Amino acid sequence: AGPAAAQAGPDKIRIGWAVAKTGPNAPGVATTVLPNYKLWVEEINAAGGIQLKSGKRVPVEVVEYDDRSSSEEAVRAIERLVTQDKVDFILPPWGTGTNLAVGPTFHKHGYPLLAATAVTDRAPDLVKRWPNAFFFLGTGHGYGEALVSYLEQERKAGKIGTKVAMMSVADGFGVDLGGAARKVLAKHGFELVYDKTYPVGTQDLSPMLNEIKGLAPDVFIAFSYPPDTLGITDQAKVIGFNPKVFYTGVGTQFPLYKNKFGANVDGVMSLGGIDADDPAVQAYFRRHKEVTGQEPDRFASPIVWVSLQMLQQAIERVGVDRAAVSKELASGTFDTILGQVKLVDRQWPKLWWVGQWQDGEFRGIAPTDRAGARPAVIPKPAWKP
Amino acid sequence: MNALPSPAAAGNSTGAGRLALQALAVAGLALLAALPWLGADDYLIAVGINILQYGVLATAWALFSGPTRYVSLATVAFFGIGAYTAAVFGETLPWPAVLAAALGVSLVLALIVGLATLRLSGVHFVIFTFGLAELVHQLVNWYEVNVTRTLGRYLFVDISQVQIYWQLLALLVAVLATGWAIRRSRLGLALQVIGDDEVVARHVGIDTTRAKLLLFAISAGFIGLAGAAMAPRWTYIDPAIAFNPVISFQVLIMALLGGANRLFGPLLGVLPVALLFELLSGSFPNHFMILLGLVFMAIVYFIPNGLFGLLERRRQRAGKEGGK
Amino acid sequence: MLEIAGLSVRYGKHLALDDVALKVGRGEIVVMLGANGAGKSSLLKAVGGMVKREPGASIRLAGTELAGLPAHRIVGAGLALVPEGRGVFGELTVRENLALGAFPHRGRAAEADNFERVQNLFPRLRERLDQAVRTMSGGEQQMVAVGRALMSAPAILLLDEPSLGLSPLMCKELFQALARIRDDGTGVLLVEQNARQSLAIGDRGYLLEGGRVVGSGSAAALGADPAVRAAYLGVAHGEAA
Amino acid sequence: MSAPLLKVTGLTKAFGGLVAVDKLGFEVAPGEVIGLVGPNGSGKTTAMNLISGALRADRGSIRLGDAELVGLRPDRIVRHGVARTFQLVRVLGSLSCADNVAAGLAFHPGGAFGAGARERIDALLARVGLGGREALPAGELTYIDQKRLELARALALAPRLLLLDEWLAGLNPTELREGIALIRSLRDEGLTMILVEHVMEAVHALCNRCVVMNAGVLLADGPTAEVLRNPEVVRAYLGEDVETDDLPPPHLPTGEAPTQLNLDAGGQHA
Amino acid sequence: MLIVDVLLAGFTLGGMYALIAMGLTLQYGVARIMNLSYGEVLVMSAFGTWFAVTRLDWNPVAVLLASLPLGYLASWLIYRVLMMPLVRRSGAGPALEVDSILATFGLLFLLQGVLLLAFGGNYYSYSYLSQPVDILGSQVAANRLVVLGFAAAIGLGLYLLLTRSRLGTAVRAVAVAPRFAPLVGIDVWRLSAIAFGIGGALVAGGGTLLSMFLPFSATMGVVFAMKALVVVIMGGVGNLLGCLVAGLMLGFAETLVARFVDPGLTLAVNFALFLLVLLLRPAGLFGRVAR
Ligand SMILES: Nc1ncnc2c1ncn2[C@@H]1O[C@H](COP(=O)(O)OP(=O)(O)OP(=O)(O)O)[C@@H](O)[C@H]1O
Ligand SMILES: Nc1ncnc2c1ncn2[C@@H]1O[C@H](COP(=O)(O)OP(=O)(O)OP(=O)(O)O)[C@@H](O)[C@H]1O
Ligand SMILES: [Mg+2]
Ligand SMILES: [Mg+2]
Repeated sequence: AGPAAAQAGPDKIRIGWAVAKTGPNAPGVATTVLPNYKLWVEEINAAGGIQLKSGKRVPVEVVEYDDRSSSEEAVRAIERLVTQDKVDFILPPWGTGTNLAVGPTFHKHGYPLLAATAVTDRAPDLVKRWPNAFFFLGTGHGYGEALVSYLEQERKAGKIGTKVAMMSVADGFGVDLGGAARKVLAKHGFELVYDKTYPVGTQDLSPMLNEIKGLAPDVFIAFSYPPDTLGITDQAKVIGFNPKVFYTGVGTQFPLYKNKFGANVDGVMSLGGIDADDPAVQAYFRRHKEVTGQEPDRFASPIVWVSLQMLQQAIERVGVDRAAVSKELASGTFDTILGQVKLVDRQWPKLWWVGQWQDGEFRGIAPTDRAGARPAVIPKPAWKP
Repeated sequence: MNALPSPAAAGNSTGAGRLALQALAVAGLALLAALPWLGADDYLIAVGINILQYGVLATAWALFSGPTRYVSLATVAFFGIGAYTAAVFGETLPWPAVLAAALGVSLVLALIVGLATLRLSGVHFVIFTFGLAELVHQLVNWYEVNVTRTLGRYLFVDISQVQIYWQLLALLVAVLATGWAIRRSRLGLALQVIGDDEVVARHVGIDTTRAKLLLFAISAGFIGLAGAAMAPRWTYIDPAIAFNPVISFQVLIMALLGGANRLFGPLLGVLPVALLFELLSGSFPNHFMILLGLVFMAIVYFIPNGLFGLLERRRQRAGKEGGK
Repeated sequence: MLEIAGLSVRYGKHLALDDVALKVGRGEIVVMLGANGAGKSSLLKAVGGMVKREPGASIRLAGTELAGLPAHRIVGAGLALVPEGRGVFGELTVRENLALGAFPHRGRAAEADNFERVQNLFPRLRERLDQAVRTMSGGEQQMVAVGRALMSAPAILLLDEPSLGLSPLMCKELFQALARIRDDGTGVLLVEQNARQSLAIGDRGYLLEGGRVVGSGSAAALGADPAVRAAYLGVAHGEAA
Repeated sequence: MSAPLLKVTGLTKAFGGLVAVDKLGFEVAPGEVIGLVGPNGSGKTTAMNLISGALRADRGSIRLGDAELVGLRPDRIVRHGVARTFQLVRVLGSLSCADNVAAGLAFHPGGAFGAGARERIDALLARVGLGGREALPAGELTYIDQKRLELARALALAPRLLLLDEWLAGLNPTELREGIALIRSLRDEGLTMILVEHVMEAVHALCNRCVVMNAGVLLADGPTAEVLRNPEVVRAYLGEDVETDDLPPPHLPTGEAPTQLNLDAGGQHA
Repeated sequence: MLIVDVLLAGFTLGGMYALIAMGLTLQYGVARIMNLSYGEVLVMSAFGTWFAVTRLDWNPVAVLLASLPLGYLASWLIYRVLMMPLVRRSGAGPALEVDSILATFGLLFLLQGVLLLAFGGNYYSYSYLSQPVDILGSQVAANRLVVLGFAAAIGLGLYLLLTRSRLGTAVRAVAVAPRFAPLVGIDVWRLSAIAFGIGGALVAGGGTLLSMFLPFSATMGVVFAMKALVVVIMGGVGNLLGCLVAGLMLGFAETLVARFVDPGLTLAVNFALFLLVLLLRPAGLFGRVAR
């Protein structure tokens, strides 16, 4: 193929992904990842394809695998996408562990890795090690610190006291976020009256909640996973545990959460958030619902979407040359539903660190200086029966 | 529960047939060894790694569970501990030392576990070993969270895929050689006797605890080594990844399918199951589970006694017809 | 009452029972003699439905054909089998084993009476009603097995070496009990190595050899036959009167 | 009498409230064959289990030569030279007959394994009448043959003391004669044995001395003929009317000719 | 009220564990099928309940009226159609264990695949009876009390039935010696199918009850199956009272440790307790069979 052919470009772009359709990671994929991938492909192909520099529109073609929630399967599936299917780009799997497991393989073959669902404190090191890797979901410390700084503000404003109870899931996520929060809480003079972890898969968290209620903290923080988040909220409601700040982990931002608890969600805080009044965001929500039949979550879903928008725009600008796309992703500025995005050290700088359910929507409240940030409702209204 | 059919029920292979099979196996191993030079790409190597990994695990599993009929679900405890040891020491110790450490840790764990478990039998042993693997998982988890305060370890070492492949291949050869040697030893007979009737075993002078413990440890050692060898493939290792119980089940299923009472039986199960998984998950990512389930059930209904049993019956029939 | 014809059993290639025909009448003890491996146990198991019969067999009990029935229905129809190796429920207690003996409907009506009868026959069982059978001595388990069979109020009792492991005293009592059972109208088909005692209480007998019936006659006649005496009674030719 | 090979004193074993063996004491001299008899459930098998280590005694002592056996595991006891068979046969059903015997040969000092064991295996199988069945899975043997195999396995242990638990039960007279001859030949070779038997014929034929148990306790101990005439033994164990040698035919219809008696014993199936 | 808190939490959690295990103990203990697809059936029932509750506006307790018989029917069919050929083939010998493990493993995949197709991998949940009930000053969710009540009623009821009635004795006879059961006129097939069916009804009922307060997803079956297995083995195979006691022990251990030691150790302590029980009583709390 000579330069002419290159000029004309390919007549299709092959996109691959290997995500957990089965196993313990499947709920995460089904909530946050796969609907976005489907929507993305759908929208591109509905428009006739990705418009390359030449003006030509090329449709995308998908090769997908199931990594069965296993790191080993994921690695092999990626190798298969690279060497057998020879796809042009690979969309990342779900979760920190899996993204890191496939990192070396992406790196070895020069594929950009847009890790939009990995939260790791090592992200700054990893981007150095893997020049094609991009991290969108921040570090555990980021969330922990932002939450505590926010609490510090509210305490200074006299809205809350110093007593904090914290529980976290005994897993990379819980440990990272809990560790960060612990440090910063101490620095700011908060009193940590309860600080314990629980194993993944614990089916009954009521003993912890009961104990915490007895300690009457001002602030309750749970760095929890979706099923636990639901259980914790349920139990808090049952025993009438009403701290001024009620913060739960992943799952709080899911539509499921609102469906289950209805009006009671108002005032519950968590990580992530969204500027729901932004028309671009609203349009995204609408399309997501139309195409996939489900609503996106209010934390990682929009970010996954942003990463996809960026990938698309990068391809539009530089074509299917993966090195060029990586370079463009690292240095370019992109127009997304969350506004103009430019990565810093190949990491996303402008996350919503803290969000809160308000008026039936999970809205970003910190960083407070970010456009669209809402003031938090504190204290959280008491649970209604 | 005597979950495994007796060796006699699995049929007796003729001397010539066995020789042919062994020759085939040796040829197969040689081919596998040459694979990286035959221009196999990363994916093929990855498939090879997968097959070898389960080959080592299933063969090592059957080393103990085949003759004694103690069906263990603790495979992943040793695999995980091996992987975890590699994750802990991988970046500080030279690789051979890492492997040695993994071996040592699995052996120690196997001895502790063995002493506690081996008086149980049947399904109680099965579930006990499952519980044990989970306990190890939970304890490692708790230790990491509360003592080291880092959950999830990063393992960046300079080991290529092909090197992993060769390590596993060497392990497989070692397991097979060990199994071969045990079969020909007093220990092998002792295990057969134990598998049949443990009371009798004691009454013919077999120190059953020692025999079982010894073999359990040998089996666990290989499994732990396999875990260590695999660890560099994942970069990030946390207890949930290392102690994924699916591995225990998969090993069990593969070995049972192939035939746990024969040295090459487990391998015979690994090959089709691994390839089947690969094929189905590649071609039908959304219907993988359904198809796999159907295929599995078909195997059970149409290929009783495992694949080895099938092969042997075929051969016996062919032998008879040829003789006429 | 029990009429068997054309009964064959095959284990793989080996024909263990070959076209056997025999009769057991009401209130009659029929003794089945045969060497080790002759097929006696196979015969009883085949009648009781515990092994597969070759097609063509007929097993009629009081005119009803049983050959097509599964084992559990055969018991219900009135044939109770005490198999070789006893077949007791080791994990259950003596009481439960006996209660299960009365599981078929025919056993229910007279359950209390039979329970009493069995305990009188084997007083040891009365002492041990709540012991798990697995933990009992060999002879005690044999008592449970026989007692359980009696609990179903069978029309025909099939006994495979019931005296095995019983003490001489118990053995005598068992045979006396069998005689009483016979006198109550039950038919008994008895396989016994203890030919002396069994022929002593038996009415008729058959000789089984290599899976075939090779002879039959009254108990007395069999007991008097020199060949039988030599082979099954341990009396050398010409030794006894 | 020379120093006893086996000396049991004060042996006691209870299951819950039931004392199955109660302060049992007896001795066995080298080369002696004793009968251990008693009613069902009198504790004979339990005593055997205690000697062979299958059960652990609550109290008492079992000395084999200079060694104390109480507290040892069965595999240790085997090495001291005690072998046994089981009341309910326990052959290794999935192994071949040869391997069953090989299992007996392989795990004790003075045993053999591999090619060196072949000859002894064949000899032992032949001795118990199972020559030619080396390759047959033991599970396919008849009950009687399984008993024979079990004896071969026990003999493979080259025991000083052999415990036989109702090994002769369930044999017909011919087989019984063979069995007795086999055990007699072992006795003649100087093997010490304890026979638990209900077959009095065998006890008479093989044992010069008998130990009688009843309800766990020792009832009598002495020369066989004497002991078996002991009124207490008769009442508890044998029943009043002792063996008559001939048939009392209660149902012999007088004068009736044997009906349809057509014996072709040893006929076409031989 | 610390004590009441702990008691309530222990009882309700233990009740849940017992509930999910009771079906399995019947299926494995009596019908001798080591049903690895057990958890999938449970989750299926949870999904069915979710559908009936959120789409058809049924009351979840009313769903029980449907899920119990449906569970029975489906399991009965599974036994007659899928398992019986295996049981026949093996003659209820050791090969049955292997075959049933392999076959139900296939069934596990099949059912989970169907669930994934129908519902995707998402979590599902709805709210029912999550009102607090005040007991001696402690609050507990009403749905958990319902579960506890059902577990206790079913466990005790079936236990009495099994130990006190002739039919129950027959069921246990099948459990301990299926080969000999026909000797006393027991139809092993029928009884096994019934036991498997009742087991299935219990799982289905358990799924319905569980869905009232636990979020679930199509891939979660294995978690429940494993928990159930642990409880079954710990209690003694085939023993319903054993399930109840073992479930409660685990529930209490978890609650006590979470409250007084470290919630991070709850699962570890659970497994440690399980292992300890087995070491002391190798056949489980109420088990008599050793091998
Ligand atoms: N399950 C089996 N598989 C194969 N062969 C068998 C089986 N059961 C019995 N046989 C064979 O069938 C024949 C008859 O056996 P059976 O047990 O009926 O004899 P028997 O007359 O009861 O002998 P015994 O006096 O030893 O009890 C024997 O040759 C035996 O080896
Ligand atoms: N594990 C046990 N638990 C409870 N009781 C037991 C146990 N083992 C044996 N027994 C009882 O101990 C007594 C002695 O049993 P043992 O087996 O020693 O008798 P035995 O003399 O061998 O009788 P047999 O002649 O019938 O074989 C019996 O009453 C039996 O029920
Ligand atoms: Mg017989
Ligand atoms: Mg005995």
